[in-house]
Amino acid sequence: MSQYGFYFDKEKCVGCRACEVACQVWNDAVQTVKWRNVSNVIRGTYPELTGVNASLACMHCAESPCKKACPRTAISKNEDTGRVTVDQSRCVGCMLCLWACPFGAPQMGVKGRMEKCTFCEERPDGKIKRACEEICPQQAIVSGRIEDLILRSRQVVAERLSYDKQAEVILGHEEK
Amino acid sequence: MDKFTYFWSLIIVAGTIFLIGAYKNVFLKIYYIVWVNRRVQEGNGAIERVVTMPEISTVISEAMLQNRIKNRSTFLWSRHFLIFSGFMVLFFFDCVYTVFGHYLHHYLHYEYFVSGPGRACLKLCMEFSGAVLLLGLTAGLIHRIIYARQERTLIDVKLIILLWVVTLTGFLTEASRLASEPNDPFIAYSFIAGNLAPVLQNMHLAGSEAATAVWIFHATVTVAFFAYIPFSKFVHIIVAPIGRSITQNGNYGQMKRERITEGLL
Amino acid sequence: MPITTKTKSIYTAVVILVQLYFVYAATLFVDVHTPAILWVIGAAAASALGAAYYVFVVANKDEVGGYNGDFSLDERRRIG
Amino acid sequence: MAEQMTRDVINEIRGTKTVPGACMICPWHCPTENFVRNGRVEYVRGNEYAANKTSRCVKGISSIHSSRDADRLLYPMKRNSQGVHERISWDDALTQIAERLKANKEAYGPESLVYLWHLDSNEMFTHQLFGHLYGTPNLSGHGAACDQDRRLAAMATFAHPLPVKDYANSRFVMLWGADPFGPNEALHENRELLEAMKKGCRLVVVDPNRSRTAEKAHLWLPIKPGTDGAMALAIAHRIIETKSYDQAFCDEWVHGFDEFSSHVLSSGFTPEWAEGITGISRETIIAVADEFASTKPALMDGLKGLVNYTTGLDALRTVFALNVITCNIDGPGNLILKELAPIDMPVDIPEEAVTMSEQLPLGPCMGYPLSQDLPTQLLPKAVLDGDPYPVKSLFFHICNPAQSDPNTRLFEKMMAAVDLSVTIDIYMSETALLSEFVLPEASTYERAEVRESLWAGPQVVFAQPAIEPLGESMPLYEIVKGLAEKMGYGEYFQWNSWEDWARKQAAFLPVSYEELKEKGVWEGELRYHKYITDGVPTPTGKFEIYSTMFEEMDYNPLPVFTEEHRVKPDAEYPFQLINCKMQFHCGTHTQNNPYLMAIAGENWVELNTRDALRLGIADGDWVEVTSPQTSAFINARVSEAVQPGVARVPHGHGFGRRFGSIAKGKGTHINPLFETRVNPVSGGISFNECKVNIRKA
Repeated sequence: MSQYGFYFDKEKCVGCRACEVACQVWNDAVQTVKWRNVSNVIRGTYPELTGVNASLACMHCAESPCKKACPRTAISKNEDTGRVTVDQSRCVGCMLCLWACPFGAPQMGVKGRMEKCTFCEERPDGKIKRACEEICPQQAIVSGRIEDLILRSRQVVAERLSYDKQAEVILGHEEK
Repeated sequence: MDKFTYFWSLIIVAGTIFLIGAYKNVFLKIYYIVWVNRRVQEGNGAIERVVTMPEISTVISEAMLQNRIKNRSTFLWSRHFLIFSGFMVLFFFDCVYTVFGHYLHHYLHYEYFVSGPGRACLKLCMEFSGAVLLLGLTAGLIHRIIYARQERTLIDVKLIILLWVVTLTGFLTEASRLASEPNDPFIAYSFIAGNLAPVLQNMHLAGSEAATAVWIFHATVTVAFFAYIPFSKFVHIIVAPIGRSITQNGNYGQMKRERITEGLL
Repeated sequence: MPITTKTKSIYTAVVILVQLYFVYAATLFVDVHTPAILWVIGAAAASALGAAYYVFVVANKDEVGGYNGDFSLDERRRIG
Repeated sequence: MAEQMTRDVINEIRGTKTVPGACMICPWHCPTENFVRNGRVEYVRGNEYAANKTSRCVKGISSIHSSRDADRLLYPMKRNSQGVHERISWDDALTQIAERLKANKEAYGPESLVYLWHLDSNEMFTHQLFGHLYGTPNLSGHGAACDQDRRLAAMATFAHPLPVKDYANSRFVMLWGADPFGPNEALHENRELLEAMKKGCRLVVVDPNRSRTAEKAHLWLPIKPGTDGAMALAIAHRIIETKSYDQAFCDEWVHGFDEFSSHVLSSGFTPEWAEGITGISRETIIAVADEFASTKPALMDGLKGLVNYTTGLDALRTVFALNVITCNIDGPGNLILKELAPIDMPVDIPEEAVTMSEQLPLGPCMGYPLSQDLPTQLLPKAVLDGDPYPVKSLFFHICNPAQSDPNTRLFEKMMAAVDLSVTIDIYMSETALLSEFVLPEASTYERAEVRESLWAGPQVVFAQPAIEPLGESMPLYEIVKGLAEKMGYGEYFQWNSWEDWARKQAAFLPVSYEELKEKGVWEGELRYHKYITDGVPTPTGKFEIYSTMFEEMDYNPLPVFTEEHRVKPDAEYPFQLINCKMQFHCGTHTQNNPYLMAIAGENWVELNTRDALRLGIADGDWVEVTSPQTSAFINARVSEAVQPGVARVPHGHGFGRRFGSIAKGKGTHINPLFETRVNPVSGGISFNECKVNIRKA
């Protein structure tokens, strides 16, 4: 029993949307339905602007709100990998999962049933990268076991401490 | 125990089962979702959305025409559309008939729906919509049995069978009633059951006992069907309009993602 | 425990009100002075008990029990 | 046992076979891997042996559609007398083209052929056929619309056409009008830059608008459009004034340092002077100059944002001079003078068969002796006037000047007038519609290629055909072979399969052919400070910040800042129209791609919120953009990322197309708005020298 997830580095993402298309190409999804979405936000007035990109897909939450919100129990969570998937033959397309999801991850497919990131079901976990992760030109997306990802983000912060004098720019996992 | 005692006892039990199912599969879910969204909001997550009415064009394309099912297959869409339109129209006229034909005349005095032209009109409409429903259901049932393996749709076949039996016994009930009451003034409007009645008479199945037996059977399966709705795929009748209106055909997800991105600023 | 006893009680009350209404409607068809009405009342009483039992006891397992209060923080951490 | 490569894992999952390839969406030509099953490309990604690893940009991954696109050109076509293109056989097409070419050569000389390309795949074959055998000097890429000024500035300073960047070891990076993150240029460079920034490298971006790169920068300098040259000179002034340049390096390796420094100091290029021109405060300029001079290794580079102005050439020369005087050249973390891999020509042409034209290329003849590529925007005039010499045959290989060059109308006139026009493309482009012959080329998934790629060290990409060509389309090398046979040069182009010439091309590489074929890429050693051992190939043998090349041609050998050729906004046309690249599209190839069109289906004009408010324009409004030339209708976007007074339009070319089931009728073709403004020295197109008026339609 382990939980896999995505690590996303907003400092590296340039919002090119290659992850979106890689996901569509690998999963043969329809060209308008995106399991992974990049959003770009710019705030402020010229020239004092701040902006950020975020590539968001299903987080395969430990306690999946979508799974609990589904009236048809069509959404299940794999015990071994923690991936959350939709059983297409049980789904009735009511979109309650989207209403519940804190990340807006489940997408209405063109066939009237919900689709979402399957964590690249066919790809063996830990052996190769997910499609979005593999394609990302900046390697802003990293997938792996949650414990490893937490370690990784700590390491990133630690590396940063070695040269950065401004403590407030340090982002990442804070201790609870 | 006469048939009405049985019927009302049954309705009370089935209604409760329906409400229990609605509690389990609708009320609890929505309560939970609202709660989760509020929690997320408190944790600086996505904002809770005020429920707004969906756009008319979306309602027409998604709810009325069900274009997404058309994308799957035209045959499936036509089946689903027959069932959808038949069921909704039949259900609507059934409600009208129950309220005006069976109920309100106990308090208000009118003949229009009890023995007047209103009754004839309702009968015609229900007969027609029932036929549409039966056609769609039969097509669906045959398709499911033939292509069960490819489409993995046997999962809801018992639901289809149940509704099919409900619709079929509906016609039988009316036919056996007409067979035992051949002087019904509106027999001409029952273009299916009216034609089925002589067949039953020829088969010596006419008579009030037979009619009562069929009536009771029809009542039982109908009530059972309604009790089964929240536990089955038919729950989408209740939740899909709610969920889809609130998520605005997916825009809600976009909003949440933008909100999260903003949080990363 | 997101769902409160008050909410459960309100839901159960609504269910019982619906049943009471059905009993009232049934009196149009079933003679109140015959023992047959007891069937109807019995069914209603049994259903009410059943509904209450379901809402207060059985459905507890369908409720969202151990929901993590720090949900959003935890989940948001994963995206950096 | 060697570790299992991830490509094998994917092959196991999908039952596919890996075929190495090269991406042809943009000129960076990243090495790729195509996963093929039953003649269908199932998945594509970057080559894991190469510097870009498995990554692709959004355009690259979407290009999988071009292997399946039903709108591709499938048959050779010829325009009939009614102007409609009709299918003809390959044999007929090649015979007719060859006959006309022969006749034109006899009547007007070999220089009457002009061959233009953009995505220079397999261009060696056409070089050998048209350049060496037929003898035309007019074989040219798309540089005039792209990096003409940068290439000339680099040639003048380093005698190297294309310096690349070694971000990985850099501590200070300053980019002038370059947006590597936006259109995703070299993927490995982008990744290295971001990783260097994680390790403390500083990024300074000079751009009037907040580009994707500016978004990531530590310091973004929102400069006034077209004034970069002034700021670069001011930085040079500060560095020379404070003597923070590298004296020892300048003495040994720099030609004309004294002239340069006295020129900069005496001409008054002070930060105060630049403040008034650029809108960047004096303190900021000084701070940047000091940081650049004191941080080593550092790197400065510029691209489209500079070359799109008539001031761009001198700005880039200053930028390169700054790299040179601070000793930031060809070392770790600097601009790298890329070494080329030893790739052989695909076929041997004996000395005696080579024909040389007596004429110079069109560029020098038209008064641009230093132009690196043909100034394509002047081609219509040259063809129509027959000046400097008659041009009778035009070839376009996967380039679309009808959409990409300014003054579209004149181009159309030229296409109607020219004797023979041939377009080789994978789509029925606008240029193809105007051409007499249209030859279908195989897409990158269907052809072989042995080519240099743009990693900092020597890098060879060996692409192999993954699937059969769609329809009757043929790879360029087969088209050249067929044409050569009809033209009577068939004896030189003899091969049975592409492997014959590929083997010859790869013969001098220090890697076996089999290994190269298996991996699809070879990367040599990245050597630094090559000038110490190999010397600098300039006339003086030093880095020239005082250009002898310019001096020889009577141009100013030192960079200056002059706005005499600028087009600036005025009362009637209050906006400067800036042409930017869209992140999700590249040129003409991606407009029929459903993945990309779902992301961005149309181009738009982007205005600052304050300007939009003043004009009463809301986000999504339909507006009319008028330049002194003509006007166009386009959707408006209101954004804070744009400088007030600037209207930014993503890359007109391609949008507003006429072909393709998906591309048709989408967006607005903005290029007719530009006048034919040319940099007076390099001949590059100055797209951004355009003033416009905007009103709500």
